[in-house]
Amino acid sequence: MLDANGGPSAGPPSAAVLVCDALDKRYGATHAVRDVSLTLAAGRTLALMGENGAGKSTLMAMIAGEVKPGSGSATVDGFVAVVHQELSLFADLTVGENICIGREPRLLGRGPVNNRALRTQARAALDRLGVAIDVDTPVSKLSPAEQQLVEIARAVALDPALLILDEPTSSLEPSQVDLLHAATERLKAAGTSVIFVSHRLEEVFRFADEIAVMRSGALVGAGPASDFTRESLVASMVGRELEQLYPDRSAARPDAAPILTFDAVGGHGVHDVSLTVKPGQIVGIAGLEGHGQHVVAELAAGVRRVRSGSIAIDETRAKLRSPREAIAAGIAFVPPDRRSSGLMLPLSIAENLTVAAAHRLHPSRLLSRAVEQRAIAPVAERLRLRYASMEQRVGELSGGNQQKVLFGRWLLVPNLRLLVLDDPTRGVDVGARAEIYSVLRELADRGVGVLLVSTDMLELIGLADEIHVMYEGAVRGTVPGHSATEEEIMTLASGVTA
Amino acid sequence: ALTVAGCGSSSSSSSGSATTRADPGGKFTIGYDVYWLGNSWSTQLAEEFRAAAERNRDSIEKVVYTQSDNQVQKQISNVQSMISRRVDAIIMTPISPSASVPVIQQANRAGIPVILVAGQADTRDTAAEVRADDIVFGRTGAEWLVRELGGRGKIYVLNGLPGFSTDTLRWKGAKDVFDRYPDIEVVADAHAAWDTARAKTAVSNMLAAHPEVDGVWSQGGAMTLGAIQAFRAAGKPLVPMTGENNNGLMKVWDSLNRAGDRRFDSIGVVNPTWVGSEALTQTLNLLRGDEVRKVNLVNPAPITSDNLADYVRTDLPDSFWVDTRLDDAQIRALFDR
Amino acid sequence: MERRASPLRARLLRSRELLVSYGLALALLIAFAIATPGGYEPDRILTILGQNAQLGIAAIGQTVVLLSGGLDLSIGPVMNMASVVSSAGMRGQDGNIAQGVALAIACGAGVGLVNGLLVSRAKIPPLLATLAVGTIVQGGYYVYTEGQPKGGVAPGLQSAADARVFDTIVPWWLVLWIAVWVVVAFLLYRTTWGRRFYAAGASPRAAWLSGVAVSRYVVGAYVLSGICAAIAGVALTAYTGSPSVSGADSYTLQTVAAAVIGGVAFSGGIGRLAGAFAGVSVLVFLSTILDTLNVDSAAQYIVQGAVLIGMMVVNRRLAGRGSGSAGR
Amino acid sequence: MSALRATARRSSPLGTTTLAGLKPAFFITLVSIVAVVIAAIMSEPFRSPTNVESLLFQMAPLLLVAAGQAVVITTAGIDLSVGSMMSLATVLAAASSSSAALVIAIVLAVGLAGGLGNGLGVVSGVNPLVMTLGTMAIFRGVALLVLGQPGGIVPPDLLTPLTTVFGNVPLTFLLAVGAVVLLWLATAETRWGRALFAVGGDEGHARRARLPVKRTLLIAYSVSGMFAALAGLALVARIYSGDPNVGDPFALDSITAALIGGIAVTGGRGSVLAVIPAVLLLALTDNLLNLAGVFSYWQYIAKGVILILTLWAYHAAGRPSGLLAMARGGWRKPGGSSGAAGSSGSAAKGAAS
Ligand SMILES: Nc1ncnc2c1ncn2[C@@H]1O[C@H](COP(=O)(O)OP(=O)(O)OP(=O)(O)O)[C@@H](O)[C@H]1O
Ligand SMILES: Nc1ncnc2c1ncn2[C@@H]1O[C@H](COP(=O)(O)OP(=O)(O)OP(=O)(O)O)[C@@H](O)[C@H]1O
Ligand SMILES: [Mg+2]
Ligand SMILES: [Mg+2]
Repeated sequence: MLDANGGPSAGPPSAAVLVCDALDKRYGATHAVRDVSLTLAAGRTLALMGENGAGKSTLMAMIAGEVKPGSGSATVDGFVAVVHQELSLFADLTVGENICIGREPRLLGRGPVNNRALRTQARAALDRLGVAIDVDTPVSKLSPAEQQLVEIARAVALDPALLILDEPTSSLEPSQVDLLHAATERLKAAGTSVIFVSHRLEEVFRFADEIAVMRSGALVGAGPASDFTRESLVASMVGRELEQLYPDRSAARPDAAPILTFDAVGGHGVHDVSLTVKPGQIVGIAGLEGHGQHVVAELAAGVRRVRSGSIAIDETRAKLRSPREAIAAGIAFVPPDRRSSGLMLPLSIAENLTVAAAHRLHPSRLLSRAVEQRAIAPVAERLRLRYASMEQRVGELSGGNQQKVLFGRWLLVPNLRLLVLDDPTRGVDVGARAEIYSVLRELADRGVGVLLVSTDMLELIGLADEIHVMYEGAVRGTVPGHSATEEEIMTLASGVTA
Repeated sequence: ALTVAGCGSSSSSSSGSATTRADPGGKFTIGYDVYWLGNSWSTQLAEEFRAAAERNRDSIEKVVYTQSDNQVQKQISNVQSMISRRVDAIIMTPISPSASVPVIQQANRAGIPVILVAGQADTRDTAAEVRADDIVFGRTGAEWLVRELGGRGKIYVLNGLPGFSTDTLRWKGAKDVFDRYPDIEVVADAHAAWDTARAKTAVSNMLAAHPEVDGVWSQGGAMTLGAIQAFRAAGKPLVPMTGENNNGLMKVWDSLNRAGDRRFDSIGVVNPTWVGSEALTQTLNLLRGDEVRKVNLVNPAPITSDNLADYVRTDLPDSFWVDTRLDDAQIRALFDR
Repeated sequence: MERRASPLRARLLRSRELLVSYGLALALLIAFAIATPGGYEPDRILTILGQNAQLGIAAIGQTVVLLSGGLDLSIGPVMNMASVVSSAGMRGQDGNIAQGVALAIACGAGVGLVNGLLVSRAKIPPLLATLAVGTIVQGGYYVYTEGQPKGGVAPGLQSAADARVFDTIVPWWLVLWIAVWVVVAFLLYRTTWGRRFYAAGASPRAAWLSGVAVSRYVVGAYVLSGICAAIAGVALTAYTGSPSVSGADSYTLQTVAAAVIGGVAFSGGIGRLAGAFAGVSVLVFLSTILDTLNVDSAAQYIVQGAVLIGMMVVNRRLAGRGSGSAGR
Repeated sequence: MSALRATARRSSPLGTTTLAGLKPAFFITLVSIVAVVIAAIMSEPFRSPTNVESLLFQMAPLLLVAAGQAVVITTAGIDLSVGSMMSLATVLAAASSSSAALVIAIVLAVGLAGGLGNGLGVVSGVNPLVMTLGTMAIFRGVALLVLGQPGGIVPPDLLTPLTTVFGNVPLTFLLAVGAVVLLWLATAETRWGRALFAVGGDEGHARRARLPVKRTLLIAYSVSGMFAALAGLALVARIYSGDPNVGDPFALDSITAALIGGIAVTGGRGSVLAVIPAVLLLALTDNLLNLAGVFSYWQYIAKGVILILTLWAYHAAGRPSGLLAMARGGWRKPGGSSGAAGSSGSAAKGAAS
């Protein structure tokens, strides 16, 4: 087992902001963090890498003092601020109130809140990050990216000695990632240390001075960022060579009749969206946050109702009034926010996997555990799900494994014809992503159509046969997947007229 | 005590609004607060009043009814709303003897006499009161039970709800008697909320804990019924139990008598529902300027095995209260509406 | 792949609250056996359980509603309504029992339907919807009876309330309770509907997106609760032998207490039906112990409250956090 | 960035959320004012001094207890013990024949202690409904031990101020309104108040933001206990005595009032100030039905219907999420008008669970 002690941080021990000494944590049968020792010097950025469930968030929580270590200790010289993987803002309070929560400026010493000063302080915090968001807006009205930025602003405003960013970029656009990068550079210059958790390799090399890699709870590699290459990093995370992230494309079937047809569809902020998805085809929808791509997914899945234009299934006009009707027609939906709309967190993995297919698995309506086991075992295997037991609460799984369960739900449905995916790999590690992608490809090869909405352009380019790029609620342009470039998509998505 | 006639007339002369009151042959507006309709006794009390109002149609312009659902707050508001409506007299059953005092005084200040029915208040400012004496109620049953047991034996006690004056007074009446007989031993007691189910459960538990028992003193007929059922369910022979004038008990008692059960006997201590009718009579007398006794305690002779046959109504439901002034048509109406 | 915990162990771990609540029930049972004369006799224990079947049955309905993420505060009024309606239907005749009971159950189901629709369609918070409906129901049977319930309980039904199964010591009413429990438990744990029901309770949005007709299940939960309350109301009326418009008032909160002691959380989807059985046992044996020890009423209130709280604290300690507390 | 809003809002000394919280109460305020005006024109008994005074006296205890309840509900909790705390306060006031100041001190101390007890239970993880169900029984028991039956003597120097009336306006009413306004300011414009809304909105998030979650909850329940005790004193002004059962109906009435005032049962939303129109509406309903001579069983029905209609109106007025107790996790029936921003909002809220 590798030990990061003394390795990466070159400075004298007295400059260490963080010292972790043999941190260890078990959750029942899960050994989440195993004997991790780590030091981090002031003004340095450490990227913490690892597959889903490797123990990154748990380690961070112990460092931040939110979770009591099973054994070992973490010592921080100064204040720790955390931007959590899952947003933790208060939806009903305003941006300003959120940023200053618990530290509101007060009148008359310990008197009432000074709201004017509060607004000023909050504005200053946002300015430091370089974002312009009205401090009086309730957080519930913000887009996920804006919420993420507010959360970061709140942490930065605390002037911490150590700033922990647990997957802060998963919902950010490139330009916003730039803002974050600039902010962390400023903090570093001021002596703040940063721990940065991300599954996006490009960002890791951009942000980090040092890299530490976790696998199955243990620290398996640590060193200056320059010691790693993309390939070596992936290999040490996954514990094997990952030949290829995106599976090969298969031959298109241009002659097949489309499963799904959008004809000038409009409503809920989108208009005149026309597209088709054919069997075996992966159709991508790209766009910057808030330009209507989620609405397209929801219209296709029956989550929202079409206001104008029409949707056809198998070339016959169809009215999808609910997900239930869509499912009956063989259309499945993977929503983007797995914790609130995807999973039933208090229920078991098995219950989560079988909810949609329950009636099909048990036509008599009587549950049979044997039938269920036979059906779900191969799915779990196929997705390389990491779990302690099928009866485990799904809420206890790591984020990436939760995503796999969500995805696996639809692999149990026999009449699946069209899979609508909205940001299906947000926060999913490379290894798991490769697995999900290959399953997607496999489904497509079986003739299932896929409508893939994603903020990750590389993902779209790597998977989709064609990519519709959205801007302000309409399709701005369509590019073939195999030859598309990031620049091309970005240009369309920013509304720049060619 | 002061007779209220003078008080009523003096106030009517001083208050310009009470125009009808001075006229002895005129018609009156009367406020009646129905304190509760949650059990059959309270329902029949209101019905007796209604029937009496019907009988006295000629003297009554209108009855303003309000309903308090056994809530002190509500009763205060209700009576105050009657004051706002300037009724000529208010008839009420105080839910709390102390809490009703201010509102009674408020009515008096507005020149409206207050007549209490089936309850009392901690004040002398009422114009008249018509009720059974709860202490006498408790005592009558206790004395009978002591006699029945020959002054010695183990007994169960079933009380109502703690914190209610009826409960306290009835038990006080009974306890005074039991205290005089050292050989009477209360082996178990419970508050069963005047409820059959609660009494049945309580007595079942008592039977398990104290299987030797010679008698039951109960605060109310519904609880006595529960006690009888508990004895039967446990397969125990019945013992003497005090009761009330509810038809359910009368019927069981009667059938036991017929079956020749010698061990069981009871006493129907009467808490008459017709105080509702009596209260109206007193009120009208008062308003007409007649002399009225301030405190009218009505404790009719209890029902015993000897006169049981005169009271029991096998044709009517258990929830009927015998010893009534309702006529047969009105009784039918009460149960068949 | 990693080593797997056995499914049984995992399932037990997920139901720690359940284990704890049964532990508490057992502890009280032992206290009962020690502290009260004859408390160790099976006959006595079964009798007590049989006498509280109405609470047990009503608590089953409450549990189902809590699992759906709701709350039913109309249970007491529905029980009273069932009491009034069934005796009006029976009119004291054995021949009319079926008719009276069916009428009560139909009314209970109807009230449940209204509750369910208000909650799932009109989006009124369950606490208020059921409170309001309960109030309306109460008004309804007062209007109907004017405080004086009609008809009467059939003697056959009345004697059944105290009768034992053939020559055993098992009360019929306990059998009735267990029968209702078995039916509901079968639906919840042995059918696909139960699966989908739990999903709808745990996360309505996620379930809806998975094709579950959430509002149907929510309505179903309230209807079931209405039916349970109606059966409980009839059982209570049979036990008392006479209808009452207020006899069941205390049951609403007792069912909530029973379900929660049994480990059911307010946030939906967390807890097991079996917990309600433990919860009812805890409440019942506690009050029986206090009654038997002849504890003064005022002191009884204090002891009951303290024990309820103490047990919940112990439950928290032993079962750990994660469900049922103020935050989710 | 299309979603950027750089609108400069005028800088109010009150918080934005504080002001926004008052909006939903506008509707019931309007309804209750209109009802008062119409009733005053139509009904002679209604505008009679006795009735006005009675109405205001009746409102005082409910105002106080509902305000405390509103604070607890804002934390996503509930306090069923307020009714018996009120009873306890009345018997303490009537059983201890000491000076007014001492009685008030005792009553407030007991209210504080009882509320703190509730808070300690809730903080240690006991479900609020069960915790306060337990203390409800305990307070009732204690009240019965203090005074076995209604009665007792309230010290005259306490009773005099309690029953003082200016014109037709009782002092207790004025004090109650004052206390509610103060409590509103405390919840809306102090650090504790902000933490209160945060904890109610999402306890887990609040813990992560290192807010003093426990202290916030303890204060919230203590406030509720104290306000219930004060409500008990306001009740003494009506019953001039102690009564160990008199507070019982207030447990549910206070919850009803708070929710009609727009406090979300899911916590984190609402305004304590809104209990004033809510209590007025409830008191008016009772009063008018009463004056109209509607018998109380119809009053039950009317009340239930009004309750449902009010909440329906909230729903229709476009603040559905505040009232969706059922739909935790931000479940909103899709197809609504809010568009993409709405769904992301619910996502933010739901990400918590
Ligand atoms: N509260 C908990 N109870 C039980 N198990 C838990 C809990 N929290 C985390 N785990 C388990 O601990 C392991 C590490 O989880 P953690 O969230 O730290 O992973 P991660 O590296 O952050 O993954 P991801 O990249 O998916 O966020 C996982 O197997 C997870 O299932
Ligand atoms: N055994 C089956 N084989 C194929 N399709 C099925 C089967 N059972 C159900 N379906 C389809 O799935 C959809 C939902 O099924 P169904 O209406 O039976 O479920 P339900 O019981 O009403 O759902 P819920 O339990 O959510 O109310 C229907 O469109 C139906 O055609
Ligand atoms: Mg993580
Ligand atoms: Mg169905």
